[in-house]
Amino acid sequence: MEVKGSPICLPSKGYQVEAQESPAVVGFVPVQDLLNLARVNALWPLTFGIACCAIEMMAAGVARFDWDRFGIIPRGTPRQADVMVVAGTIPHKLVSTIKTLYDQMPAPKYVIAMGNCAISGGPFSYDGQYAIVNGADKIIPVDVYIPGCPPRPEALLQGFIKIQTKYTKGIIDANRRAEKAARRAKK
Amino acid sequence: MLTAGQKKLLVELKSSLAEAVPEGQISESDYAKKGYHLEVRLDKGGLRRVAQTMLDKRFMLETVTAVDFIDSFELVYLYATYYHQYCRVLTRIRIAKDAQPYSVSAIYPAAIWLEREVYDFFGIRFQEHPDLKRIINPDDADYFPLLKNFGKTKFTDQIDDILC
Amino acid sequence: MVQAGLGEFLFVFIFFIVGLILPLSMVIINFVLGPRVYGEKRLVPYESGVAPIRTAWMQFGASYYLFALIFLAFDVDVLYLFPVLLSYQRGTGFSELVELFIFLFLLTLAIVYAWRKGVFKWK
Amino acid sequence: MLNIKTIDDATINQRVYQLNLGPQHPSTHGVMHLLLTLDGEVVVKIEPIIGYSHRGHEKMAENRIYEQYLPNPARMDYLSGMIFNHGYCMAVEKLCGIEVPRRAEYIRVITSELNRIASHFIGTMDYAMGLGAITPFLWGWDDRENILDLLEMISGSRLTYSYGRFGGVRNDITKEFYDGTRKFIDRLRSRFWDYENLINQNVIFIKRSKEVGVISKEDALAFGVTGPTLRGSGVKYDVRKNEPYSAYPEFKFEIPTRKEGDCLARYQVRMAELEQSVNIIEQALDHLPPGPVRAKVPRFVTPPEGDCYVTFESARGAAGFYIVSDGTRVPYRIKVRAPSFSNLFVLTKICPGHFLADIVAIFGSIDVTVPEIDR
Repeated sequence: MEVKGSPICLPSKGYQVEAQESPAVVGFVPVQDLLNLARVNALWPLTFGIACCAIEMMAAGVARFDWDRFGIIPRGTPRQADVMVVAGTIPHKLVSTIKTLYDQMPAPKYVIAMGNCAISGGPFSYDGQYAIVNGADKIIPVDVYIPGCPPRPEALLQGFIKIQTKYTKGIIDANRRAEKAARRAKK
Repeated sequence: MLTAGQKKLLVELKSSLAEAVPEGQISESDYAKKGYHLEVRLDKGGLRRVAQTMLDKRFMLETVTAVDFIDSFELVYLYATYYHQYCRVLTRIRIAKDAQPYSVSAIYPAAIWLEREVYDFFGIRFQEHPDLKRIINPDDADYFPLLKNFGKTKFTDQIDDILC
Repeated sequence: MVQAGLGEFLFVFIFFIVGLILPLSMVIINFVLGPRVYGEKRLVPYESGVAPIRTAWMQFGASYYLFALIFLAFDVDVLYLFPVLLSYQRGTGFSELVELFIFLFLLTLAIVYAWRKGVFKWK
Repeated sequence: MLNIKTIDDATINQRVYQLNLGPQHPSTHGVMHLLLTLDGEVVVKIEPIIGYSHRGHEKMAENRIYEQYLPNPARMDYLSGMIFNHGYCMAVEKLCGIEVPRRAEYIRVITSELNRIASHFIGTMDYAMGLGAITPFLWGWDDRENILDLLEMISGSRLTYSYGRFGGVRNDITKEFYDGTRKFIDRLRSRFWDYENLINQNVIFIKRSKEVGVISKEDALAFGVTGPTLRGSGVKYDVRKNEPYSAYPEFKFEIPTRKEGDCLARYQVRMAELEQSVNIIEQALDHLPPGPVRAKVPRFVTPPEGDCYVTFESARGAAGFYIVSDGTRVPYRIKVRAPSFSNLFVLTKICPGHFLADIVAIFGSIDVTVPEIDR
């Protein structure tokens, strides 16, 4: 009985999109920090729930966990969204849709890989799996990973907060570390 | 422990099925162990005749599925009813790997998509099917996933030692 | 003299200038400060994640046109309410309100006429 | 409603265009792709395209032993995860002939009915949100959170449960769960009056749901429609009553049905089913028998050769597991009968002739979960 090869999900090239800051802002760190501060306090996610994690995403938007407190308003079209929350498993049929939606989102845009399926294929990734892509970072660059199957709504909110700190305090800390390293190197 | 209504219905069913599919073996099976009351085993054909009698008796086509027994396929049609007592009939037919059975979509419209799924996962082509194409897997997929020689199953690898 | 004559229309001029500056400034600031991204499917029209099947430039039913006309009737309504706003300070206020409602009533008659003619029934 | 028959082919290919109500759309609950052929605002043809959430559940079943497949059923229909989980355990128990103690059956009924209430809240309130009513969505989810807390107390997860085991359930229910469910039932009974005023008499809601998407009995039979969608068309078929399983014969409850078969009827059936589920839970809590929670079962079950089909009533219809076993510890084939799959394709029969806005209402009223369709 000849064995047909099962297409193990070879990771397609990490999908790098060249997004640059506008030339007028590149040099001025304070302006960039101000812009980042403004951007991350109004993260509008794209309502793009694929599977079970979508229910927990909806639960995060409802009265009990209420992500409106962080200025998070779900938007239907990618044209008005800042964050793409990949909530669920990514089958091969959905890959082109995810790429199209990611491209149609205006910069600056962030991606949250919500749940084990979006991080690494989760409970459905095993040797011989023909249907899914093992993780969202094989398709689009991902900012924050939230483990869990499905992760609790609080974990999703912590993911949003992680994006906020990454692009504000995170950058400031990085700059401070870089200066300290430069000073130590000079000595 | 069949109710009186079920016994009457089963007798009626057996007679109309025997007349519709003389060459099929119709046997009653124990609902408590198997989950269906009547089992119709066909070997040459007669799917559409069974489907027609079932529709006349107001049964619904619950599901169509196939099982890959390495050298042949087994098509399983499940009919259930909710008008009389509850009764479920399972129709089994053994077909060769490259056989092309007739589609019952003319009788049950639900079969259009149920048979498309069987084609999508097993590659069994149904004759007289309105538009037989893939339904779940990507359209450009060239593999039929649920075949036993596809991917990793216990027929392609030593599955037992992997699991325990 | 000429300048005095223009006095009343100064606010219209300011209104026009502000109306021009605000949108333009938004566009320019956005262009200057906003980052740029170049995905390959960026300019594909959005149709819930898949490529649209045909271009949007095609024939469509005449009923859409009738709906547009109905909207026009209401829009003109609001347009005429602006001058009413100006003449509001002089009178005691009650008689103007009645005039306003008469004006509105007359215009809604146009809507009722269109409704009777069956514009809203999609044919 | 435009009569489709009058459009002849000449005008069709002139004015007709195709629109994707595609994978990413707020009204398609999940990644469902409806390819609509429209003439102006009226739908001429609708073709649901599925497969955007396919994970290969049935292929996974063929290289795992029965115990390792326990987490999968709850991830197929994650809104009635507990019901699917117990359904899979029932299928293997019937195959191996395992006897389940009565207390475990009662606990299974209680948790399944709680899960059914939570799923119906999503089904009805998402339908209402599809018609633009946001407040009931928030109210429904508020009640749902109480249920999730209760189920999390005993099973540990909120959505994808693995609480059932072959021969019973994993652990007994705690006193806290018992009192919590009692409190929840009283609170929910007082809330039905709120939903009645909030949306059931709302003129817009009724105007957009009445005579929209009527499913006749013959269509339902031909397409194999089951569950609340079928009961909205006047057929009294509920697997808990017609093919009693588990501990359901010991409870008294009715099957609410409506005759009209339109979107409003399906909504009312789901709302009426909430009350029936609450009655069942109350009766189950009153007569909860003592005793063990799990039968003595070998660590790895090895069912005899043969096949069996078990059906159970999920929140969307008559789901079922068809298991073929070849006597080893690994199932030979598991076929899942997804009620959403059959309920979905009745759209192709009833949608032509409606407006585009009604498609959202009809699709919401049929209440499908996409991973259950794609498996």
